[in-house]
Amino acid sequence: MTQTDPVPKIVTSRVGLEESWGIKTYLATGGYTALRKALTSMTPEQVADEVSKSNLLGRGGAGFEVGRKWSMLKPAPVRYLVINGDESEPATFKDHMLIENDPHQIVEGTLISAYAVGAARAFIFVRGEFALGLERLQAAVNEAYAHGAIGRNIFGSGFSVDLVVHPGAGAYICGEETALLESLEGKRGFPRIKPPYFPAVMGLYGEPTIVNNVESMSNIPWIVNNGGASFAALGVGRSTGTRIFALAGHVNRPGNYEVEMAKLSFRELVERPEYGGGMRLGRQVKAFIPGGVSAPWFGPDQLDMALSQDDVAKAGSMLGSGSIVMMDDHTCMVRAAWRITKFFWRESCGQCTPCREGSGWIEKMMQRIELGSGREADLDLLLDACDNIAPGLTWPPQQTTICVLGPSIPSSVASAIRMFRDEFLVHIKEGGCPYE
Amino acid sequence: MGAFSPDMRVRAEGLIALYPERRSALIPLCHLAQQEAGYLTRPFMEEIAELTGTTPAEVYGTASFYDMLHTEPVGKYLVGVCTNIACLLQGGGDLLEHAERALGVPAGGTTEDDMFTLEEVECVAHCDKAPAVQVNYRFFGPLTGESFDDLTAKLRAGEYDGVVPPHGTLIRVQRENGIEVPLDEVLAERREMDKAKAARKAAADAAKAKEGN
Amino acid sequence: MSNPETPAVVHITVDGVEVEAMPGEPIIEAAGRAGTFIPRFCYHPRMRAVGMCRMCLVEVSGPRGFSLQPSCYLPVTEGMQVITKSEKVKKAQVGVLEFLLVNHPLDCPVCDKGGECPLQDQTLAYGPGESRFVEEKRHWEKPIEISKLVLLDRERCIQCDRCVRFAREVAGDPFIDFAGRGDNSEVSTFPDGEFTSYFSGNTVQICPVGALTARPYRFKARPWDLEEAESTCTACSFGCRMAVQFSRGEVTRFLGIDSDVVNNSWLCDLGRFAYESLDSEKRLVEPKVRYRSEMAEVSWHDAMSRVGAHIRTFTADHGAGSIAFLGGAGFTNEGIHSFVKLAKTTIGTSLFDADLDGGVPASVVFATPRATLAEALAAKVLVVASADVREELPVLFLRLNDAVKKGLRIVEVSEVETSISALAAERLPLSAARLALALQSGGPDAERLGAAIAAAGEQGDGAVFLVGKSNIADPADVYAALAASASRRWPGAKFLFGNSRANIFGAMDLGAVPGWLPGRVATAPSDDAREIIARAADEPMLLFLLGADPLSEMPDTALVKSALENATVVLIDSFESGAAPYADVLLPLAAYGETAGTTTNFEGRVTRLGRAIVPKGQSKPDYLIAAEIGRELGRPSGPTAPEEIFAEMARELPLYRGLAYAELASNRYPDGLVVPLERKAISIGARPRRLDPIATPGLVAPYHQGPAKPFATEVGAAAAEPGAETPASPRSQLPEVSIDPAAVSVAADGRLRLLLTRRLYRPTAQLAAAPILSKLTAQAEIRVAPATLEAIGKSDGSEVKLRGDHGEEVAVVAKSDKSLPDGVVLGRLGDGANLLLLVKSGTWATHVKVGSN
Amino acid sequence: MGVLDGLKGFKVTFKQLAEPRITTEYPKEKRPKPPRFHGRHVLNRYEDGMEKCIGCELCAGVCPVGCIYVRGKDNPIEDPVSPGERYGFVYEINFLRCIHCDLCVEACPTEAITESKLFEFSFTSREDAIYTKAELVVDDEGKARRMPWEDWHDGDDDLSSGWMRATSPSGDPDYEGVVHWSNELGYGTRAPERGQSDLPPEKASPEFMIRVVKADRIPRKAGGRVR
Repeated sequence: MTQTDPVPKIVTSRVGLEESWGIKTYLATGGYTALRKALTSMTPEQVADEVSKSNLLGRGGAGFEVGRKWSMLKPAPVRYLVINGDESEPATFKDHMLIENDPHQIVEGTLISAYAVGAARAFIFVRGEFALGLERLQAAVNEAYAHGAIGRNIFGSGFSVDLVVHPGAGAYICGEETALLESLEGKRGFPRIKPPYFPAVMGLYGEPTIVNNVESMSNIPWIVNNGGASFAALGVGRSTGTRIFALAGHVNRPGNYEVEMAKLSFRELVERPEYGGGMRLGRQVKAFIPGGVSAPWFGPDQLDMALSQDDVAKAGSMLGSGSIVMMDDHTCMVRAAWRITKFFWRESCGQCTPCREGSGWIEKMMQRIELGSGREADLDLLLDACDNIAPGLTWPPQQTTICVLGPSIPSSVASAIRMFRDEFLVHIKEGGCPYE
Repeated sequence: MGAFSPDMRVRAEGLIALYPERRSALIPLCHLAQQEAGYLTRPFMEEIAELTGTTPAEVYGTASFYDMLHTEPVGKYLVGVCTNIACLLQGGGDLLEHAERALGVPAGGTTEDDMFTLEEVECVAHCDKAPAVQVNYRFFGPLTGESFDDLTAKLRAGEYDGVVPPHGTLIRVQRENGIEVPLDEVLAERREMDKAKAARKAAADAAKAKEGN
Repeated sequence: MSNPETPAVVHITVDGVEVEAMPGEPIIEAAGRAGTFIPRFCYHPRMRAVGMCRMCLVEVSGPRGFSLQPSCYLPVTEGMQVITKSEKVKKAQVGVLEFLLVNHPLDCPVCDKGGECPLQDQTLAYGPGESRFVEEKRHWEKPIEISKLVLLDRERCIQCDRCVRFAREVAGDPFIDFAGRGDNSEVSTFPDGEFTSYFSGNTVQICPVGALTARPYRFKARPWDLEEAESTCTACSFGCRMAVQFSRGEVTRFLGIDSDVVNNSWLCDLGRFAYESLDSEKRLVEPKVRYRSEMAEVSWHDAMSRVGAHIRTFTADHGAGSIAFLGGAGFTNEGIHSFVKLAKTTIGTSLFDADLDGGVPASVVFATPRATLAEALAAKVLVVASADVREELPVLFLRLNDAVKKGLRIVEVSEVETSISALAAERLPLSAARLALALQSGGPDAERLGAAIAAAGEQGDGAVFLVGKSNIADPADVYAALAASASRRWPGAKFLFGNSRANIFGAMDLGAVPGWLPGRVATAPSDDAREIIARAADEPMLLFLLGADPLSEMPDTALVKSALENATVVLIDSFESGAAPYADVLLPLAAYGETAGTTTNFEGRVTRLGRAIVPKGQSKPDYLIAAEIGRELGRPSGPTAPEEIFAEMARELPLYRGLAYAELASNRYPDGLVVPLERKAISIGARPRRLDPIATPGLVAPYHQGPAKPFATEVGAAAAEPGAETPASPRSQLPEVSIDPAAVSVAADGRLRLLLTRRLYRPTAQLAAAPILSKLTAQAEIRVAPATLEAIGKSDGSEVKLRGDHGEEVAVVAKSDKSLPDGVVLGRLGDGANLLLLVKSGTWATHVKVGSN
Repeated sequence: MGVLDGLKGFKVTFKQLAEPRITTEYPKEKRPKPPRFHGRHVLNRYEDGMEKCIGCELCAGVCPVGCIYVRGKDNPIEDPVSPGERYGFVYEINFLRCIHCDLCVEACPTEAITESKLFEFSFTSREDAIYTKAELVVDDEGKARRMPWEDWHDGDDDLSSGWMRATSPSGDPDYEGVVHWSNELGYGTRAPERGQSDLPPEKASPEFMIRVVKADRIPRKAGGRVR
């Protein structure tokens, strides 16, 4: 299967242009035409229809259809739209790029979505560490305001909405949509307990709220301009359109690449010269993470799998946030898994027991093994502790925790033990890391 | 009495006005306070509590949840070395070790001249330039031991003053317009929209029913 | 509520057994009622479920098959299937417990919770048995003081959020919160701050581990050697149900009982830690008699002869009318009954006043329809015209806070902001006198209140008033007029009264107030406490002070002092109060926990007091002292045991007809009954009633772990006794009280009207005897508008001088308060300055001048 | 019936004449006591003099006859009596009731209470029979204090009945399964008992100097094992 030629650049078309974040460039490249079109010639349902037709899958990690999410919005006088720009999943850097390089596209997508869902106010929650992104996004909002795209009676359509850029303060868990809402309410970022399962029923300030990802929003203007059908024409099956994959790790050209969904395989993405350009130093792939560190790992035998949400899910992992981390054969798998566990331990919010205590315990065990004080029994102990957080260690996971950060903890540890048990045993027997 | 300077107080009140509920402004206000004092001092937390209608204990509890908010003094530059997976694979761990030796403080420590606070940070979404370093939330990478030393030397010399601002994450983030559309006005409009929507739906249903017949 | 669409009951299956559940209740409750205990830590029936500890995970059927769900959070739905005992559930429970113990120190032997610890018990019942954790545990500094009363050991904390939730939701004092993140989370106050809440002790009771411990109880005893007696708190007239726990002759702690109709398991700190004073050195334990100018310890026999001699002398020389009884509001009903009988029949004096404060008088209390607490909380609108509820009836504040969240609408009438102001939908900034005048004569203020009540019903049906003395400087007539005119204006409204002294309503019922005989029977009016004191200053009198201290409780200190100096005083008290130096005879009274009997709370609920230990030293229960005096006077001996006296009361007084002493503590009426027994009580349903709502199996006392007692509905009581008559007077007997316009006059020449209030930790002899609690004693202060302070050139918090109309001067700390209206100075009583000195007996309004020196 | 038949009945008697005499002239002569004999209690201290008792009342709770009365108290920070927050403020044992069942020793989480081998003590007043903390706590040498009415013999206080605690000091997996307990004033650190560790005693608690007090090395006179 090959990509449509030429591959349309839907969200990254302006990346690399001079002052791509300014309104001048944006207007020159067709900016705010979609908003004008939506507000002046379409009803909100028509906009929502187009988005449904496009079958745009949420680009945040869970991959839930944007159109379906909108349709679940409970009718209520006050509705909010919140855009999730709290990108913190390790090795994911696509939203960072979009916020810094094309903030207007996000603003436009947000405004169109606000129109479609009838939001009383829209918030863009930006990860606090993206200081430059915050600057540019706020500047874009100010410019859009001056342009008449935000505020009262936008483009004379009678539709008004305000958009607030909200800075986060550094907590991975705030990427979870209900934790993000709590954080936006000025509280500790504790994910809310389910049910209600969706903020569309009860979200910000207890009102129905739609939470969408920044990249999803960036797709909206194109969909409105070109129609949902032409978006759906790209890609395969449920995986429609293009998508940014963030390639990192041991490749020659790490970076963000917008490719058509499901048309390329992992191998092609890694090896094609316009993308990854092959593994660093010509080494072999030992393992790779297909969709952010929460996802279970894949081995070299799965390199030929297509970049399709459903295919990856069928194989027991996920495309998640679209970040792919390649690890070559000189990588210590125990160390890699330990570092990922350490990340989850540091970022666990501490609300519910299994994640709070389990992450710390697993991290301590992993550290001990990596540093040479492991015991053979620790491997079963690790797996059992993991099992107590995500019963069955299946994917998609079951969980004993409130949110999905819990079952993300075991995925790397369980993958590493499953795939590289002998490497763990070497650490234990030799009393240290063989790669040092 | 207030900890905020008068013009900052104005900015703070402007921030509060952006949200339907006062408490939402708590985190942005903490950023503002750090801009003034470098970290969240107790008078600032007390004033934020007063501004957001919470208690100081709640402000402290909330602020301590977040990595970027410091309730203890930090250096002029917060140097965060990423050691998460993408940077680890490219030698982030070695870079951190180098940084610890070069600055003479362990991760989490502040140099004696209060210039740098070294942190081991989680992924800063700069993975294509791994190993990455953030200084007051501006990103640098890929760095080696030498380029790291070069960076700190230049920071000391003040060569990056324009690029790397002090602690205020929001220092150049300023909303030029307040909220122009009051929420109740928006709501009235949304109700109209919903009414029209319902009418359209009823018409469509009627048409469908007619077709069916 | 009564939506016909909502089914009255839903059916779920728990482990294959069909169970009926109430719609909307969590699985854990439904399963619990059916006898399946699901372990839990963070769940507390009186607070919002958060599902944080994950201990209560069970398998629940859903659209995609069974999955593990928190049973404390998930509400039941029709046809829901729940499995609580599968392998999967067991593994989850073992896993959660193992995780909880990862960072929990195993210092159970040192820990105060050891032996009654839900974590210990549930680990034994559901836990892994063995730890696989070999790493270093998390370390924190061992206990830190988060308030004078509560210590926090963060190492033991399992982050269940109970204390934080309590502080935020129940008490409304969010001075503690989680800080940090992940497994470094800690419960924390603001750095250097304090958890200054009147209710901090409750967090200790609900902590499922030993993270929060109470300073006064710390290491005093272990739960397995505690015995307990059910009792009622007598710190105020709210009458919280509580358990008195004691060990080897020492009362070691009080715990709140989860009583639906009274206190929902909460207690205020003053009530909870009052036991500290029982074992104090400052207790009066020996009878003393004045010989020349010295007090000397004597035997009871000698003391009694002296008392008898005094009574006989005064009767002979000045007539029985020279003998007066003041106080008794802190006594048991049996004690009051015995003393009233002693005074009114044996001695033959009608001078008896239990209400030194001059609160709402009995004539009004008896002539208005009284609401129960449940009625007040379920009312359409509650009008609060009383002193600050949190200071006077603290746990009522918690109940109101809860009720407001469930839809109660409060209209507050108060000229200054109180704790209720934050809860109230509307506040009318009026003084009691102004409102009373407005209600009598009509006017815009009355109309405003009328509009607020109109929502309830034209006749005020569905409205409840809480009327209490909001200004100590006011005469009682103001409040009598206020309640009476409100009752006339809204005949359908019901009333509660904020007289806060412990058993003041029992005292009223038993005729310990002027103009009334036992059983709410009216008689000829006689002098009240104020008039008795005024008389005592001029003529020879014999004063019996029944656990009362007129010096700290009555205004016009100068007059009180001269009265005490002039009169012959017999003081009956447990502690050496301010009146002790004036006493000629001092009789030691058994303290709380040392006496059995009954007490009556502000809604008229008669409950049992538990006797835990023997009276300290030579002290004796109130009813025995009355009996001894009676015997000294040659009266034939009557009943001397509380159950006998109560039986006599039930026999003689229609008000108590149908009550049996034993039944009041039975499973059927564990929280007593409201007298008279004609009122339809509210059926709450079959909620299990437990001492500790966590209801962990394996707690020490069988009381804890026994089968849940089904909650008694009080409807049965009324049916059982159809013959009970209503002794209360009809509304036509409401007194006509006129208010002098001086009560609302504005003073000229810069004088400000003085408004005096009390606080929870008011300085009393008992508080002074409590070593830790006494550190919290309130300091006297005044609050004035900022302009007033500026005018005299003083800063916030500096000392100013108050000058009364009669030349009295008091130096006191002044604070500036923006919320205060003009022309008012708010005085808050406390240690350090005697503001009562400024009030003159019989004046309608007290004015003072604020000066710098 | 033969002549000697009459003597048959004396067979046992004659046999007994040849056997050594086992009756001793108590109290002039005393037999050694078994190593785990339960006698009068002592309250132990750590080597630095701190009391081991933390006032947890577990001994009182487990006592089947209710002869122990303990009250805990907050440890004064400036002059702590025992390590930690809590210490035994009151400790009394009523030896008129005690049945020397040793359950208190088993219950004690800190090895504070153990039993010496003294059983020959008699009192003439109830006051003497109720031992207070001052009488129970060991002296600076780690030896039991001797009351005038007690008849002590050599070895009576050498070996107290000890309860052995096995845990792995937190943090180090190397110690898992290794017996590790605190030093005891006067006794040093005792080696693990059989079955408590798979390792030889010197390896089992490698960090501490061990004064191995093995029961069979103690002279018979002082209560060592007979065989």
